[in-house]
Amino acid sequence: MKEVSTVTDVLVVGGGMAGSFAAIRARQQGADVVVVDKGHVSRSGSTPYPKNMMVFDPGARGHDLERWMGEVALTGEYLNDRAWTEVVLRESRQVFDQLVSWGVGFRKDADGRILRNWGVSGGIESVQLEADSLAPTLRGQLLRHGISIVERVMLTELIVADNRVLGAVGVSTINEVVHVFTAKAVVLCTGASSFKPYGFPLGSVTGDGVAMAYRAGVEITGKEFYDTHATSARHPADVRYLSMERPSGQMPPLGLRTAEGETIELPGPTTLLPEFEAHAGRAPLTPVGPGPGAPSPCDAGPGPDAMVGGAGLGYGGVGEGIWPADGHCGSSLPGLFSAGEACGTRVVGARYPGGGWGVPSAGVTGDRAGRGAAAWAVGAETEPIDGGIVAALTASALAPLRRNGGFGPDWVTQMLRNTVAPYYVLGIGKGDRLEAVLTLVGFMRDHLVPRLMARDAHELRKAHETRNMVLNAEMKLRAALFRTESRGTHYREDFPARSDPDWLAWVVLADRDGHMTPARREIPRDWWPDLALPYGSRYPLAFPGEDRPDETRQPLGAPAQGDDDGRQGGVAGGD
Amino acid sequence: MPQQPDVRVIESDVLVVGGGMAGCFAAIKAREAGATVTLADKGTCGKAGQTPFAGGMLVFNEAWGDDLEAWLRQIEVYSDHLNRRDWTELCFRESFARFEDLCAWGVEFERDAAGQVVRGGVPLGPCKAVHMGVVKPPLKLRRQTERSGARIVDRTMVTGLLKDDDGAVCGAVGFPLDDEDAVVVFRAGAVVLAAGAGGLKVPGWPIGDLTHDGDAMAYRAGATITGKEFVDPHAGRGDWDAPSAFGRFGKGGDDGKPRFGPVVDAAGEEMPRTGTLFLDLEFAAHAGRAPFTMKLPEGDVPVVGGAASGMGVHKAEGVWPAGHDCSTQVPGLYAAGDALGAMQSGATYAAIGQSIANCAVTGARAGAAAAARAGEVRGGVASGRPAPGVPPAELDRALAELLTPARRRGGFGPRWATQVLQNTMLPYFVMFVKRGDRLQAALTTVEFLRDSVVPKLFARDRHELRLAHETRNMVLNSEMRLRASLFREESRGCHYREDFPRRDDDGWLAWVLLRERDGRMALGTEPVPDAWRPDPSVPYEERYPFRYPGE
Amino acid sequence: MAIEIIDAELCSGCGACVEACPMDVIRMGDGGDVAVIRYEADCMMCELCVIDCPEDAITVTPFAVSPPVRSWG
Amino acid sequence: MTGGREVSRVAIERIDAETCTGCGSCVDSCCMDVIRMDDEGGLAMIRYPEDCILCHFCALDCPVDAITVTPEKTGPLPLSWG
Repeated sequence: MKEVSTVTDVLVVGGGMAGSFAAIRARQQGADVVVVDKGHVSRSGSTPYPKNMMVFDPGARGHDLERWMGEVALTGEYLNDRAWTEVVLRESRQVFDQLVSWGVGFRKDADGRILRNWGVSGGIESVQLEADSLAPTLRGQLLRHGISIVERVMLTELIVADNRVLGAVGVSTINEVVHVFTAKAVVLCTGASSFKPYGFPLGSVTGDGVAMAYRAGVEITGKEFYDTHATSARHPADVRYLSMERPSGQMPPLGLRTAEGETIELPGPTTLLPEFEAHAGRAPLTPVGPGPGAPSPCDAGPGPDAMVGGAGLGYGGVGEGIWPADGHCGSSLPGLFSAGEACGTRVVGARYPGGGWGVPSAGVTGDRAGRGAAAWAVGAETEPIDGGIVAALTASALAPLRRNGGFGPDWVTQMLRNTVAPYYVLGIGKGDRLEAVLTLVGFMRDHLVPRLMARDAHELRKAHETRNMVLNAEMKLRAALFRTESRGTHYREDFPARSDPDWLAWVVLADRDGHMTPARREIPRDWWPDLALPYGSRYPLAFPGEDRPDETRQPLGAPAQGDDDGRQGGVAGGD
Repeated sequence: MPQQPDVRVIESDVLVVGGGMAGCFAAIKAREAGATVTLADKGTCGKAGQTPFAGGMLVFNEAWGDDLEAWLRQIEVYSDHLNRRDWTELCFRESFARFEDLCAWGVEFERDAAGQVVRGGVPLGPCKAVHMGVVKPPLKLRRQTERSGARIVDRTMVTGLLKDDDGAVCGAVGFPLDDEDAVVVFRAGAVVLAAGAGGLKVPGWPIGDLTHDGDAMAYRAGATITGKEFVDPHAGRGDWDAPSAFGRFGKGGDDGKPRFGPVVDAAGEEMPRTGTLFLDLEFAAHAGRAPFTMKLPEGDVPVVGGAASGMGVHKAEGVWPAGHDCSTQVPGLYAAGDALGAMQSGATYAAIGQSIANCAVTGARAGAAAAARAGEVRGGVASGRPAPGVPPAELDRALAELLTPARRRGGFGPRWATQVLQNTMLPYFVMFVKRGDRLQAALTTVEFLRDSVVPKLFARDRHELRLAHETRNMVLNSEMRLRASLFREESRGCHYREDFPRRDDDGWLAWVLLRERDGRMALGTEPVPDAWRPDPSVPYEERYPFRYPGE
Repeated sequence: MAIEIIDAELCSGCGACVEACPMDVIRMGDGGDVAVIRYEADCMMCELCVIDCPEDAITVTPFAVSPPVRSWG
Repeated sequence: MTGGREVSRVAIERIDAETCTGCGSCVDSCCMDVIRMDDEGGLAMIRYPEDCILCHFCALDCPVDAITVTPEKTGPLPLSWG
């Protein structure tokens, strides 16, 4: 077995938006930087897909910080970390300027003005990215900054000794080569997690960094919230019409028509309303809008396709991940940093507000993590790594390849997907069902994962991804069981309302003596909503059985302020 | 969908549900007893169910030198002593008469040059089967059924039984697939359920039309069900997308018969082939020895499991008989074939050809008994007197139940619900290598499907209405399987519990019985009579020749 | 996949396959003169239609696929 | 598991060998490692069709339009083990 050793100051894992920013900032601080990606930088992860970017611009656009902060707190149901929300808002303009200076394309109207959207929650404004401009531009910038890129290598484990990160071990996905990285600092920019949904282009996003960090003892947060992306019934695997502008420029639906003919407005891109309607027996649901008679690009015949759920299966969004220990996205493990969707900033809270928070969050956290990692690396020595540790990690990385029989990663992934995909598990949760699925996922963890086998390097990657997905499933189930209330996109049939102030708290998960153990992190009291306000005013989005939302709020998609130039109705897709 | 369907009434002494071997025998024998008979099949009688695929028939004949005690011993030993000796013997004794019936009706059996019937079997013991080939015999049966004067109603799914004010079965309701407006009310003095076994519609195994409809209807009418903890571990071909060991039709040997070869594990070690059906592959897969390969002359074929998932052991699951006339605990209701849980085989399938022979025997018995019963309630068979009245509230209930999915405007599609059910039940670690916590986990999901999905199933047309009812029946059957599996806290035959990995003769020489009590599924046991129990002084290894992991 | 083709050129419209199909996959077309694959998703690949077709008009392959797992549907 | 088929029927369906120039851009485009270069002919080939996630980048990046991706994707049949 060939082994390739690489020594660097800063190892950045993942070459998307966050990884690019982290790598370039660390390089600009004088550190040696290597970016490693299991795919091809500019084509892996979720960076190829965003079409909106929130930019807070009080100077040029007159944006009001308090109002924007209020909007996020309201849609995020007070579960956003206001400190991080404010950081991302304030620094989003710098990220935007950086992207403009690098030549990333933004859509403009005929007069050359940048097109802007409004998030559904009112005043939050975003600009529109040109299709497929961001990711290739970032790749070019990495190369221009002299950063080494190692591709088709999947990292499987962090190297940790004396409570410090010393590097990471990984395997090639195309031939049988082991890679050992020695680094003073590691920045995990590995994106979110999914269970490899068919077609939703997140199959490469399997929570690898979060899984490695968890196994290294680091705390993880935000796992109880559910991705609600839906797709077309005719071609369930092809969710371009919801997730990407290509090929037709289609905007996602604004509303749903139920089987009984009732039209329901969707108060945002990520609500559980479709799940609630399906659960009540009112599916098939048909998307409505944005304009009358708008065709679905998947739809060759008359009438739009029905909409079915679970497109972004297992996906976690902006703000879940590794609990940041400081303003530089460090962690409880010295030398380990995270950024982007692997970093648990909780920037948007319990529900995604729409309007492109992924890109600025990744830019801001990447920037901060890159600076933090470089500063750490400057003050640190390259520690020699115990050969025994590397040998053990290498052996476990290669174990699926060495096994003569067992379970194929595709099949285990299918079992996992089958078990967690139905809406009534993670979408509409209930204690008994969550426990039941946890039993099965526990079996997968204890019996199937240790017997995963791989016939070649391609399958070896998949075996490790499957292992990480099983871990992610356990995190999602345990966090959902622990939070005995409903909030945002976390819904429990057995605890169907928000519980203030008991659950004005975050859930963190950590390995304690080999067991995944959930704990609470209290939200600072001055971030709480005014508990004197009636429940319906605190929480305008009603769960089933609750009163209708406050009718005095802004209608869907309307801007709270600002001019109308280039206004696009509608809400962001998955970005 | 009009709110008031076009109600067609079909009246006869006996209604037979299902047109395979058991159903045709029931119809013909009921006609021979003088009853008027209607036979309903959701497909086409003679082409539906498992009968077209069953080629072997076990025939016992003392004149051929067969030794009853030796034959019985084979079944007992390889059933893990859980067969009902009375039924096993009865079916042996009557199998030759049924064989002669089939010969008389034109079914041809394989014969040697001298004209003698060829018999074969697996080398477990003396039991032997004759071969009638596949596909064509059921057509002969259909012809004989027509000739007998029974009325065949094809492409009509029966969804529920009707009971009179005394609690006796007095008919059933159903609907034709080809008429979007019609429903059928069958009025009868007795009903024979011959609707076969069932599976979970795993593509490639030709039992997709069998969904335990008979068991489900009987259970809902108050009958007792047994044998649900035993599973069918048929394996299939992994090089086709769909597993199918039924590669008989052009894809097997040139002679049309399936071919088998030795199966090896990932390390190349040859797998045992224990009995006719045992869980060897499942145990090895669980231990991390998959993938498996079958060595065939034309090359290696990957072997996968769970091909017939959802099915139980032939002649070891279904409606628990109240008597040897195939009656049930519900007056007027009879069951035959795979729908009858007479436990002629036990915890594994003990002899090739037992199934089809017993379909013939129990079908004939059920038909005759149903005719007699109909005669009693109608004052003589074919008396021309009207069948007992169906209480209007009962008819309304049954028709509402039938039409609910068609009347809904939305809800859950039956294919999705079936897929979710398959996902829940198919993994080997749920229904093949069982453990209490995993069974309980699957049961939680199945209960959710029962309570929240089944009531909201919707159907856009009569085809989907059939699917919706099939899904409902599969969900019920899955609940039965999981509860029975949880209940039997031992391992026996094709029921294996990791947490109870051995046979427990003191506790579990007993059949598990299920029935509905106050809206819930209640479980109990019926002990194996002392006279049939294995000699406890015989060592465990001799009592039970098949080994579980670790034994 | 599974039941793939009923060749309309060869089909004589006899209806044997409609009778043969235990799964109600095949129906007569609206014109009543040829059989059509109406409910492909329900084919279990038993091949009884192939056996019964007097014109050899039907192709069934031993391949089937399942729909992607959906959250509801 | 559906592996081992020469022609994929769904998702990434076909790379036209007549048109393909062997530039390798589709190999780079694919985050799922579905496409590899053919060792002998130096052309791109669909190696792991079951892993296609329909991102369409291979088709988008192909300079000669040699790649067909359909919007359909199906799952493997549920198996008891695998």
